[in-house]
Amino acid sequence: MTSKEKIVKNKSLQTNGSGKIAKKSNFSSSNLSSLKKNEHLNLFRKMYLIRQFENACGQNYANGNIRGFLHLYSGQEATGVGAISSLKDSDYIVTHYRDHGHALARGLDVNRSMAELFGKKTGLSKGKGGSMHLFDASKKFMGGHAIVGGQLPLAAGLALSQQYENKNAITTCFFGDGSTNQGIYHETLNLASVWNLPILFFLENNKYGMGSSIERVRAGGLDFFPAMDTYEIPSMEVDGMDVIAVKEATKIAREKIIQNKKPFFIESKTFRFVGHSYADGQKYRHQDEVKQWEQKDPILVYPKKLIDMKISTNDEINKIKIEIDEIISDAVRFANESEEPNLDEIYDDILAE
Amino acid sequence: MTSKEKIVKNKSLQTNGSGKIAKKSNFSSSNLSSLKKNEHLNLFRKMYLIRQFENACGQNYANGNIRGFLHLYSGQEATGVGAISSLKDSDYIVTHYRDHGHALARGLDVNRSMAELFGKKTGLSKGKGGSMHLFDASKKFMGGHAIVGGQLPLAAGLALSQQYENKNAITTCFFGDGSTNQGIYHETLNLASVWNLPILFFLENNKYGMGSSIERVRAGGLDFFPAMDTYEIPSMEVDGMDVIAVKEATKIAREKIIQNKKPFFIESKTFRFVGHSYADGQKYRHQDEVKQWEQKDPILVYPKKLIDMKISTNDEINKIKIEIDEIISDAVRFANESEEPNLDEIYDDILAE
Amino acid sequence: MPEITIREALKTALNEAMENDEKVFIMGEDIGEYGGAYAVTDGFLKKFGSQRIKDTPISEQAFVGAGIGAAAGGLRPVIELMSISFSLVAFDQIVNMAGNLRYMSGGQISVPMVIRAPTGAGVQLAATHSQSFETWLAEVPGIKVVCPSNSYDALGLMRSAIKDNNPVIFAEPALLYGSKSNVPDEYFEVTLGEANVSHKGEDITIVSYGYGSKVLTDSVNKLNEIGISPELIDLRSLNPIDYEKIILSIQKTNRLVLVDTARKTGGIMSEISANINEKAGEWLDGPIVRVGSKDVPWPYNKTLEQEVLTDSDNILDSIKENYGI
Amino acid sequence: MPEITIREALKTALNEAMENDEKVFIMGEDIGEYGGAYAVTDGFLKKFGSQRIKDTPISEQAFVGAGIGAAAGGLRPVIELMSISFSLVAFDQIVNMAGNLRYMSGGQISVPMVIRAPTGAGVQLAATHSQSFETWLAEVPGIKVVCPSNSYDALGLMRSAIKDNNPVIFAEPALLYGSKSNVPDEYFEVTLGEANVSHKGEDITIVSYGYGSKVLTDSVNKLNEIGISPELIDLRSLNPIDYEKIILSIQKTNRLVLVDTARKTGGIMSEISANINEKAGEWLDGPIVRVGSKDVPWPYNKTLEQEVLTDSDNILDSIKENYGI
Ligand SMILES: Cc1ncc(C[n+]2csc(CCOP(=O)(O)OP(=O)(O)O)c2C)c(N)n1
Ligand SMILES: Cc1ncc(C[n+]2csc(CCOP(=O)(O)OP(=O)(O)O)c2C)c(N)n1
Ligand SMILES: [Mg+2]
Ligand SMILES: [Mg+2]
Repeated sequence: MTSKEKIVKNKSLQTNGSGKIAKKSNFSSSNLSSLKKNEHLNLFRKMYLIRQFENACGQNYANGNIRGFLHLYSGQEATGVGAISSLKDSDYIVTHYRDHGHALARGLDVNRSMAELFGKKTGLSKGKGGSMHLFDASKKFMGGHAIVGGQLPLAAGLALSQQYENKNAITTCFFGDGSTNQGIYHETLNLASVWNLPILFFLENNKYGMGSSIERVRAGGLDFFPAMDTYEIPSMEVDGMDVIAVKEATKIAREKIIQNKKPFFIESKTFRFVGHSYADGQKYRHQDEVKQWEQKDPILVYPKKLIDMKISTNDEINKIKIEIDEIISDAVRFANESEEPNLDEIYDDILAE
Repeated sequence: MTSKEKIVKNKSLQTNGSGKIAKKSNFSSSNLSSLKKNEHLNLFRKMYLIRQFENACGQNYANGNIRGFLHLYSGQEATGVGAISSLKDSDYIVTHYRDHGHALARGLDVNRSMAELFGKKTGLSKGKGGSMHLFDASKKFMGGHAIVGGQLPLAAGLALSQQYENKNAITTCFFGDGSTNQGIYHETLNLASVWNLPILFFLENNKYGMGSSIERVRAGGLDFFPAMDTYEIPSMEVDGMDVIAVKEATKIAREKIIQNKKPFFIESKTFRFVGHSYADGQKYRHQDEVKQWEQKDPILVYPKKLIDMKISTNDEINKIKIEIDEIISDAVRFANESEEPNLDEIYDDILAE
Repeated sequence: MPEITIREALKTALNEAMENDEKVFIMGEDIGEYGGAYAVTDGFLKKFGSQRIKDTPISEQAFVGAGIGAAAGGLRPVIELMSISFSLVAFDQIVNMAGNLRYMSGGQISVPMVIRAPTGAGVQLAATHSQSFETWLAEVPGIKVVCPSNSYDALGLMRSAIKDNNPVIFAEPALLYGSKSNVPDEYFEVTLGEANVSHKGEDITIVSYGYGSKVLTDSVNKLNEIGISPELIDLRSLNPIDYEKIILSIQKTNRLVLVDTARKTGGIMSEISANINEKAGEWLDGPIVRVGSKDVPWPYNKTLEQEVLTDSDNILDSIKENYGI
Repeated sequence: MPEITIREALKTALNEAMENDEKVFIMGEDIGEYGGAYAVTDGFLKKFGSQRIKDTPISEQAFVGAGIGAAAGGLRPVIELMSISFSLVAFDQIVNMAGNLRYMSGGQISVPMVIRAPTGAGVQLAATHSQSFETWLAEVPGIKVVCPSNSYDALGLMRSAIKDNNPVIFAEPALLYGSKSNVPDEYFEVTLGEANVSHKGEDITIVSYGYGSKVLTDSVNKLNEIGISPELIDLRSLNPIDYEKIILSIQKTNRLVLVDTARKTGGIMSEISANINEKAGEWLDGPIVRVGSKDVPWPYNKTLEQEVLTDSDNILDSIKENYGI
């Protein structure tokens, strides 16, 4: 296929209903009716699970049970949960250090996730990885990576293995706006496009890379998806605070990837309500901005909508909350009570047989 | 300045006469009249100097006087000569390993350039750099760099020093199409744009990075300049086989950089008539393609035009050729007769005082 | 000046250089509005403005390379990396460009540039964030590398590093930013390449640097208790290495222990061991003993990490074992 | 099989692996249509097709990283870098990702990947293209590193490297691609981590690898002439290092010379020197002598480059000087 043809195909995407730039109204929680009640409640359950998990992390960081760097996902739940709910078990997921949300959305064991943060033997990575390195290969969840942008070619390689073996599956790679300033981002986009890899590039644009607003460190404005034309990768923008919108966008993206046998790019506009890491004093931004985004808090907005639209009830929502709170306190207890790794484990897991 | 404003300024460039995408007809050797005869002859002199220098290099590589990697510039002379003729002495120039053309166009000593390739003490870099590392800091010619893409941030830093000290000068960085696949290219474009550096990114698109046609290794088609929108860097395309066109485009670019205090990007469509390096068998391309481009050989086309348009005469052209041939054989003799460096020079030039 | 932290010492040196030399500027990720990941440049943006305190995108290749270019153009950039572990993404620029530029140009170009970066393990950042790549960079001929263990050295070395006309890697032990020690009021510099005999002794020479020197200080008492009087040498500079001071000391003690909190294998101490054996092996009454962190990636778990990290017990045990004490 | 070049040996191993295991594929710059910068994969594209012989853009970070991902996904990539000097632009992926992935995931992920790259100086490519970064990579706990000096080892090591379930750096001495030696017809492998006593002798143990081993072979006669019978050990593997074979040999010869054609400072030989001194110093009758290339960037000029590069005279002089012969 020549590159001209490729461009044409991209263009056609704009007109064939799915939209190159998805209008937010296309996928929004106003069309809640597309899902069954049970699905709705599951989405809420996951988002609330993540929020409470993060709250528990914060507490346990403050009291010293969790150490190292701790990057909370609070505020971005609709993105991770919406996206991952549209992926299949056969799909790989790769993400960066802000990984708790993706891990839980994927259904990684809550106890073992918390235990990993506590550095325990029962942790997903046996206590060796910590918060930034959650892995569960059995669920095709391939980390948790702490070097900004470093996870991108890993994901491309996983997608390559799927393509090579004709698997009917894709790899989704989550990354932040800040990582687009790493050269490896561009190298990977180009490689994935030239090789037509089945990969979904999933940008969580939360407007800040640590203390740096994208307005200060990026040429090209506040939107990233338009630049995908350069790489002949079809792209979409989505309201990352709207779990249904993200879910639907991801569903379409996945279909396109499988059908057109080429990468896709989603930019989710979202926001972290908390500091970059636990230590961050957030001097670089006004609390007003945070407050404004908190209006869109999916943990509040989504259940309210479900109740307003009579899809669910206050009681049902509360029941879920109680369940989850239980799960989280169990996880903290599990992590607390789990054994420390043995000292000689430092020599394990370096080389494979 | 917000990024919105930046975009607007770029856009305005499209309409203010200079053209974001320069029509080739705007700058072409059909408007030869813009230059004095003397200027024309100097352009030819430089191009012919480079061609004959390269021919001599080829011979001396074959007979073992020159070793290591030898990358000839033959075919691209109109680009290097045209561009550098529009730069000022106060401007920095940075380039890659295919650097003989730029060095000679800048007026680096022919004898010392050849001596460097011979590895002699009298060489520009005392024989330590060789073909890929020509330097003359006194002429602000800052190399000759052999890691693909590695020279780009060096150039950005030189431009930063000019900006920092309010010099009324720019840095021009030459690079090849292949280097655009290095992440550092994208990092540098973004940095230069965000910091409004006075840098001219000068792409010599000769369609191949070693044996790889850009069609095979690059997403986004055959043109690179359109992607500059992404970086809010105004850009132009120019016929790189037309020395006048390149000269004029560069002149405008330089003015824009000084005036608008921001980077500029020129893509010159050109071609190397020879292999990537001396050893290259060129299995990856048809000789037809080479033949076609040879029709545009500036060493033939340009003087013919000068003669046709009665700007110069056959005799004048031939006189220049004889002069240059003399200069080249002198240079080879100089290089041949120059001393080898002393063995203890290996310990010099590692650290500054 | 009374006791100050290493953070304050660095800040003092940077502030001074910024005030005294207009060619000095600082760049790095989040050094301005955020105030620096380890708060070394906190307040600088306000004082010196955004032309001289340059927040960069997360583009280590580009801004390290731009630092090299700015230095080649006559400025004196001080670059902050958030971690020396991130130097890897810019390794080509540091090693190939900064390290070779002068040589390749036959001495035409100088690169007066400082790259500052926190280094080392101990704060549970796991495998990718706890490394000590200054030991690799110290092997590059065209680059100088220093690493302070106390506030005096931090201040004195930084003053010299900024004035030096070469690329200098300034590795700052992440565990020591808050560590306090005395610094005189009078101006002083610490010459790059000069080690410091930080504690006089008779029986055994122990060499270290950075966080290792700190661990050593804690070992002195323990060694005294078992009747050993150690002489401590703080390298301060990993390239060049002050072999003279080491040899002078072992001519007295006839025993040499090399301590590193970076991994044992491949560290700078292997180089010193090999060299001393060649140059001055005849002065030694026993084997040169290296003590270093264990040869594994850094684990997150605290107990495991501490098990990997060199501590004063490791040093003591090694000395006992090797010298039969 | 008769005498074949190292190039042919590598080609044989790669061809075999491609034929026998569908999970093996090769990628790199200009390995397909161009046939490989050193022609190792010449003809492969035609035979195996573009799905398994993947020409890459000049994006070392991305395609090395993609190799890691493909390996994590169950394939067995063989990646060619045009020069080990270019590994620097992908150093983060190699060191931090390939080296730490298994550990950080608590053993969940394997990375069965080979990175092949020409290494070393001697062909006048100057400072940035003549380096030997395998010596750094050999210090990373999660990565194996090998380097053959002859066709037998090239073939046997490559067979093992491709079958190994870990990242293996396969450093190929650029000067030796055309060097010929005998290879048996029967199938064999060379186990990663096993050194080879390539020449039996009595008086002195000389350890080297890669191009250094080649230089050593030339030294044997010269040493014999002055009445010294050297035992030569070819490391073949830089990580892990076969200390057992070295110690066994010095128990006989009581003398150890370590030869590297990479720079002397910071090379793998410093590590071996330090280790042998610690582990087996009591067997030695004299200092361990390192002979390595001079500690300067690589110059272009041939005479200068040869002056920097270790040769058999350097080895002889060092032995004479240190052992008073
Ligand atoms: C190569 C590299 N440089 C710097 C860092 C330090 N760092 C960690 S996260 C981060 C910000 C990344 O921001 P973004 O990609 O937007 O993700 P977010 O944290 O917003 O989710 C930085 C600078 C790093 N880990 N790796
Ligand atoms: C990082 C790196 N990778 C690979 C190479 C090997 N190499 C040297 S030149 C070249 C092709 C570059 O092509 P291009 O940028 O188009 O420049 P041209 O040779 O066409 O002038 C390659 C792959 C290198 N020098 N550095
Ligand atoms: Mg962000
Ligand atoms: Mg090209």
